[in-house]
Amino acid sequence: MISLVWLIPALPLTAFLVNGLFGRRWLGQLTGVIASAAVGVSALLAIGVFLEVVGGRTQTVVSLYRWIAVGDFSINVSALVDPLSSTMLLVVTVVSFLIFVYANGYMAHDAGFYRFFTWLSLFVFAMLILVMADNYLLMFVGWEGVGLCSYLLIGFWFERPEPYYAAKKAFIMNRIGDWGYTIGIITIFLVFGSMNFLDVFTRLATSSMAQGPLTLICLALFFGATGKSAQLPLYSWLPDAMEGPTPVSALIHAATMVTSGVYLVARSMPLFEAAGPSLQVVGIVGAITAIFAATIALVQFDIKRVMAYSTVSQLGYMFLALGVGAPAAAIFHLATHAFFKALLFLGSGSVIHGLGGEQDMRKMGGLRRKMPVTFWTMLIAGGALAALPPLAGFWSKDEILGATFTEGQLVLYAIGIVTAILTAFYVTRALWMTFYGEPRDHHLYDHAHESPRVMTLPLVALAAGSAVLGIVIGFPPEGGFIHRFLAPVVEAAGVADRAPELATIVVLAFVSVLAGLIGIAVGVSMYVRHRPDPAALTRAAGPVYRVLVNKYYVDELYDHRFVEAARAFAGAAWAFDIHIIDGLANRLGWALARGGQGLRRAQTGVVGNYALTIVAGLLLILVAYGGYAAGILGR
Amino acid sequence: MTNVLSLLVVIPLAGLIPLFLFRRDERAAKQVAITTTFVELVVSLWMVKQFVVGEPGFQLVEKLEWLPSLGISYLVGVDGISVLLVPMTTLLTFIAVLYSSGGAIKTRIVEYMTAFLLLEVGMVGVFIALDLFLFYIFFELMLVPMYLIIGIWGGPRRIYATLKFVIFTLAGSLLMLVGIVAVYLQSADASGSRTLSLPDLIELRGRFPADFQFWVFLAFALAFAIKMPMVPFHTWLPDAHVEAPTAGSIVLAGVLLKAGGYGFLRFGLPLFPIGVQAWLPVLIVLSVIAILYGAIVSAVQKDLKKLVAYSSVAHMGFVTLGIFVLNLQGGVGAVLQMLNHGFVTGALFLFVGIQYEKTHRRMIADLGGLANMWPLFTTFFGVFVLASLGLPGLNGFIGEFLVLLGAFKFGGVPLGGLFWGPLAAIGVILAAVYLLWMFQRVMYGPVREAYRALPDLSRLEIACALPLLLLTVILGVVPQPFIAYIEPSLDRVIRLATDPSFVVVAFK
Amino acid sequence: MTVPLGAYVVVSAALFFIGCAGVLVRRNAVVILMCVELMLNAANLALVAFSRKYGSIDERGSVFVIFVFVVAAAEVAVGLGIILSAYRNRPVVDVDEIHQMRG
Amino acid sequence: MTGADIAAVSPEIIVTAVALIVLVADAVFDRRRAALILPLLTVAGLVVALASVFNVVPAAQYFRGFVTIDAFTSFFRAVFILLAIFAAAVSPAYLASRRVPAGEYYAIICFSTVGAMTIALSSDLITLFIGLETMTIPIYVLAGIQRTDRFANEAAIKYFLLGAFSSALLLYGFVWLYGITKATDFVTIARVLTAQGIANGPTIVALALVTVGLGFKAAIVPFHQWTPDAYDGAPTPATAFMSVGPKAAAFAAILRVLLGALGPLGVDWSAVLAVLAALTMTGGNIVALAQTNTKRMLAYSSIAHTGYILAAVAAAKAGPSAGAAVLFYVFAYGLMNLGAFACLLYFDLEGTRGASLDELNGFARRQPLGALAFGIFLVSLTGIPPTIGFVAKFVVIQPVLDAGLAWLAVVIALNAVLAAFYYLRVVVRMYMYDPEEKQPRLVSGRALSVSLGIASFAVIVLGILPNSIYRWALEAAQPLVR
Repeated sequence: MISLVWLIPALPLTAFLVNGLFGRRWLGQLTGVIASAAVGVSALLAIGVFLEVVGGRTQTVVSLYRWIAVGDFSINVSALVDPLSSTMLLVVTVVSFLIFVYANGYMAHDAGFYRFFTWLSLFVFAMLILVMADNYLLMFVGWEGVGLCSYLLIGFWFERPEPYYAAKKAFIMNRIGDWGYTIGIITIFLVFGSMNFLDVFTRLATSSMAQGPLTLICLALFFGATGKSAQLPLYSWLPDAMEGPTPVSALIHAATMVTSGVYLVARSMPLFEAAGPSLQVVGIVGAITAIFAATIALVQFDIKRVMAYSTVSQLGYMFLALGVGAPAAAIFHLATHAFFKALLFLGSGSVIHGLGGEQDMRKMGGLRRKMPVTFWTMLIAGGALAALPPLAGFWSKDEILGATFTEGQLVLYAIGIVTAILTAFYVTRALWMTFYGEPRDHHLYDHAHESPRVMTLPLVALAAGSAVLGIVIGFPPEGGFIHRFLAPVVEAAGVADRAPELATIVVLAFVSVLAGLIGIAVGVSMYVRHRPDPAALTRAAGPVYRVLVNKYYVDELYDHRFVEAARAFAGAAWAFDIHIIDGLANRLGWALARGGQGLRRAQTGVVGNYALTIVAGLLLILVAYGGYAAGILGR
Repeated sequence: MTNVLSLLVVIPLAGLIPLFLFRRDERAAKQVAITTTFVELVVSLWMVKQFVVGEPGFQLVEKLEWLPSLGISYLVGVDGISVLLVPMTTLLTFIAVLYSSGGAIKTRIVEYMTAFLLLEVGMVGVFIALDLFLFYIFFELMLVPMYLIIGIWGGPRRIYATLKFVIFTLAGSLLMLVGIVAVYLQSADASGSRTLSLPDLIELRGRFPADFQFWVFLAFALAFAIKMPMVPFHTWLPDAHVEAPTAGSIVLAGVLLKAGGYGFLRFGLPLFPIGVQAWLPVLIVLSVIAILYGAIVSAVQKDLKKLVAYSSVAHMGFVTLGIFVLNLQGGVGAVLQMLNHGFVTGALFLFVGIQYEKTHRRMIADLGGLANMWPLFTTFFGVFVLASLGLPGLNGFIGEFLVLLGAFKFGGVPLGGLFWGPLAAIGVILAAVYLLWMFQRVMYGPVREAYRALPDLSRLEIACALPLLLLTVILGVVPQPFIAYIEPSLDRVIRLATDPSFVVVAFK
Repeated sequence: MTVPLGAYVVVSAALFFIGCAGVLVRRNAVVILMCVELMLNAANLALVAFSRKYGSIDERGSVFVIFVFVVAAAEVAVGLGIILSAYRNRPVVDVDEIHQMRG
Repeated sequence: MTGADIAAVSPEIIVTAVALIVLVADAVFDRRRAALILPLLTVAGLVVALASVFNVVPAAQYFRGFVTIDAFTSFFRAVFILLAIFAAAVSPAYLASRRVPAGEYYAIICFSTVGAMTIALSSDLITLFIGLETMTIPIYVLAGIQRTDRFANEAAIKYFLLGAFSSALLLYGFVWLYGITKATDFVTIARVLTAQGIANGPTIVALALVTVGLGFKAAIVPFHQWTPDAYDGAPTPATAFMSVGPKAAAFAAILRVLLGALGPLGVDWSAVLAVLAALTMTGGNIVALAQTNTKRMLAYSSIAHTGYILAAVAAAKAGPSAGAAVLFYVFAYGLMNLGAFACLLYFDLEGTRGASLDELNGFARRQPLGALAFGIFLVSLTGIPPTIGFVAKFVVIQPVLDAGLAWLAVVIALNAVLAAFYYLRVVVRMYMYDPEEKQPRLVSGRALSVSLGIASFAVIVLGILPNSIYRWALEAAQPLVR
């Protein structure tokens, strides 16, 4: 089965080619079926691979061909199948499949139906390359590929300006991150003489490395990760990315692509472990991002933006986990998050679909009666996000906080807890404003309807995942299946498997549950009992509220200050090009022409003057010859 | 058959005869030109087939006594560096001619095709000449036809542009001529017999003292730097491109610029190792400046063609950077970058031209919403744009990445590779900025009423673009076969450049 | 008594300079032509003097003189012809007036 | 005077005979027939003369040392005759339309050619002086041959007065040389000067006078000022001839006298000549930039080319390659410059001088092959391969560098760029502009077109295969090196 691992990306690729070449003319709605089927089969294969890895083949390299080889630099196109990558394969393919199915319904009436599935298939292909690659350069191919697809899909409705501006923003911010990635991997090659994961890690283990280069490598790689995974300072593209169709938001900007940064760092764990301080940086950035995004999520009214900021915040958790040296926990949370956040997006999508495209929660309310399935599934997902036991989110988030605590990072732990409270609050708020209370916009409400089966079924499936996944692979805490399974990664990371005694675990778990409950309680009291009344509160916290609503004015800073400055600079450069560089050339020509005009005057046309010139010349030559003869001018 | 290279020179010339005979009949002229260039293309591929991969030395060499009284001979041959550039040239010329036959050129077809055939002789010759005198002749032979192509069939400011193009190029090449003569004199041995044949000169280069190399390399470098063009000699390029007819731009960007980089690799590095060392820092800094500067200036261009032209400046910066870091990765990257730039930028100019033929607008501000009407056009154009901004999986990435790798490795410049490498890498980001910005302003947004009726790509246009598209993908996914051609010869060049005492007797 | 060579040379030089100065200062085409003749004759004088000095070994000087006469004659003939035909078209002898072509 | 002597100068005799025959024929036939027959006679006769150049008499001195026959001589003889043929071939249409007395015209060309040939074979100051005058005096007449044309008159007067003046200077220089060395034949002069070693006052005066005299004939800055006016005013075919024949002859003289006779003083004059060369080419080009009349522009460009040739002379210490460069360049220059001037004949109607740049607009549409030829000549003058002009530049730069005058080589290169600007501007007018509304009709003559075709073809072919010419030039330069 592992030998067939290349089939997994091959199928979406085929779907991409088929749909791309024949979709517009001939296939029509069939494109969706083709794409979904392809991904479905890949999912089955992935399961097979996964089971085989579980069965004990913990490290296999499947090579296709030699890609680039120049001198001492050589890169193959080959896959590394180990617990980490097989887990990712599984998550990516399964979630993708469900979302593909969902999209068949969601996009049914869109003119660009074939285009959507073409690009979505391409995305899955790229994402799979990213997680399968056995070296940093091939991974970079997937890395950029997913970036491209996200660009294309965010800008899917390119007649309107917002989508394609968001798309460009996303791609360029990713590119800025990729600058770090490039520097990182090239430095890796300079230090280790290879870009292959296994080679690098073995050399790292066998020989002692200087701290400087390693730190540079790790920070550069992490910079790349912040771009892809929307961490500070490169997060601001993700909320705007919500301009894309909702399935895209669910798949790319919640479940898969945005987690690739986490995957990168987890993959490079040995390096980070060896490079000391850089890991600390990862943890701090993660924690700060988590709380930063959560605070913004508190006050958003666009349901998708709430989810977007929540995603940024949850990704922060994952990096926090990595930062405290618990990659297993990070991947665990990655998996669970993939399910429940995808579900939240799809649910909101279903709501939006039901309301004919309305995204503003202030216009919703009381929808639970109109769309029960959506409501119940989203409720489960919300619970998981708020980390209520026994839902999936609880187990994974609890592990992260636990690891943070046992690592002795008390500050980060505190941040984590606060974030947990905020999270619980904004999810409660969102769900309440959407499904409870009185309908605020009756016209919308009357036309609201539950989504078709093809959309609700995936919701149910995901809901099941969100509900049980945690306990299945995460129990007992700190010792669940996921731990034992990811052990190779963790060990490679050289982190001793520290199993704290039961008491601590229980206490920590209790604390995080409490945090969740507090958040929910506050939310309920505010939005059900109006005690304190949200409106009053916003008035009370005037400036703070404004800062939050305006997302700390970061977009203003980036999109205006930076961009304006850059544009001005470029304009100046061009002026320099025209007036100085080119100007000099033209002026030289002009000067010569003028010189010619000047010399023309010497040509007076009068014989006498000509004769005079001749005699003058004669005298000069006499002097010159004399000078040479006398040796004055040298000979 | 060993004189396939001469065949490559002769075919276009032979094509001139029927062209002259049918000078009254334009359709016939078009067919003649297309056939000739196609035959040339096939023969060039056949030449590649005869080439033995892995042999670093020159192959398919032909030598004829030419000017015995001057000790100059007709000496042609190809090695791994040139063997790929020749088919690139023939392909782009074929595409250019094919596209021009589609109605892009309205007047004086016969003269036009004549110019293109002559141009092809020059371009192919430059890549196969192994005697400096011969090389110079071909180098200049490219000049006059392009001068006419821009000047006769160009845009409104064509006269200014074409004169600027010629004057700039001549300024460089005539100084190179002085350099060539200097080499010629320096090559004299005890018996006073002199030569300009590259293989011999490489054996004799021990006779070139340091200061000699310093100045003569400068003379060569100026010529090539203007041709590339490197900042600050680049200002002829935007004007030339903006005014040139589409096919002219394709060939100008695709092939003529390569003559500069190729000249550095073929003559500059092997002949003047000491001179190279002396000028290295300057050239590397200029290359990095070109990468960033070209990108920055592209970002604010209002004219589509100017934007692509300035982007060429940036891309050529990668080429020179790769050449002068003097290591294998950089060099191979540079050669690949030349190929890629040939295909991709050639294609970009092709599509700008197609677009212009349809809308008669080239100002980015006047365009927009084209994607809705032209799905095919959008796809093709999009792929080339992505290749141009170095998306992994497409060809642009391979070259640029290898160049960056080489740059990081290279220590022989102030501040070291770990300073200049990352700096150059910023150029990749900037490329994304200006290209995507251009792409979305041109293709996206609401459909303009004025353009609603315009048709998508025609069969001819697809036929022109498809080979380039395929090459763009193939070179990105399986570059290794191409690298296999380049690497051995390049390795030798690098060793010649880095070790002045290194002499290849088996170079013939 | 014999005049020393130096004297001849000085005289010839004087003649030459007078002629030269004349060419420079005079405006009348015919006069300029005469001044040129003066210079030629200065040369002749010098030639004769030299050849008389070297006479015993070399007679070429005097041969040269003859040829110079011929040449001078030819020049005068042609020159006057040219000046005359010009005068027919446009009756000026002052050469400074003749500058339609300049620059 | 023996039979051998006569045989030695047979080409000169033949050319003289041609001239006389033409004059007689002119008197015999009526105007219409003459217009057809005279050019044929001239060309045929000159071809015979050309053939006679190659029946070699042993290289030696004749006429008691007044005459030398060697490779140098025959090279220049051939060049002069070729140029005369070319000049004669392109003229008929023009002569007819301008009612120029054809007989005199052809005769003058032949006489002047005889003079030039005499310079080539001179081995004595006397022969050289006679040759110079025999060449120049007919040209004075040629310049003014259109007696009714004011410009022609002016050209003739200026050329004549200044020419006579410079001849006087030259002659005086010769006299001094004679006075110093007791001899007039180059060999002896050289021997004496070598013995004398470093130059003293009189030598310097003589040297300076000779330089100026010859420099005038070759139109070296600052002795060039007669050139534009004379070339401009003279009837165009005359201009075409006098821009190449006399210049070539002047350089023959310069080589004979400066290299042959004054060679021993090499150090002294070569440095000065180098400077003069730089001045000449730069001055010529820069002023040419500012010209709007093509004829006058070409006049200045011919000054610039004088500079290139002079550079090779200044590089004499580089050995035979220098002499060879001069000879080769003179040949190439003659071909392309005469051709370029001849192309102006298409435009040369009554009352016009040459052609303004505007008149050239769209020439390529009206006269494709004529424009092509003109284009080729201009490209060659610029020095772009594959033309003989490029090879000429190559062979000139070579000795210049060899003589250690790197700066001069660079100046040459930069000047070529400068020149490209105004040469190509003409091409721009011909190919890239549309014809003016009211274009004067073009003069067209079959003889003109054919000879231009041949010449331009030669420019290309000899540009690709210059070997034979260069080897010949190399042999011809051998006698100069001692």
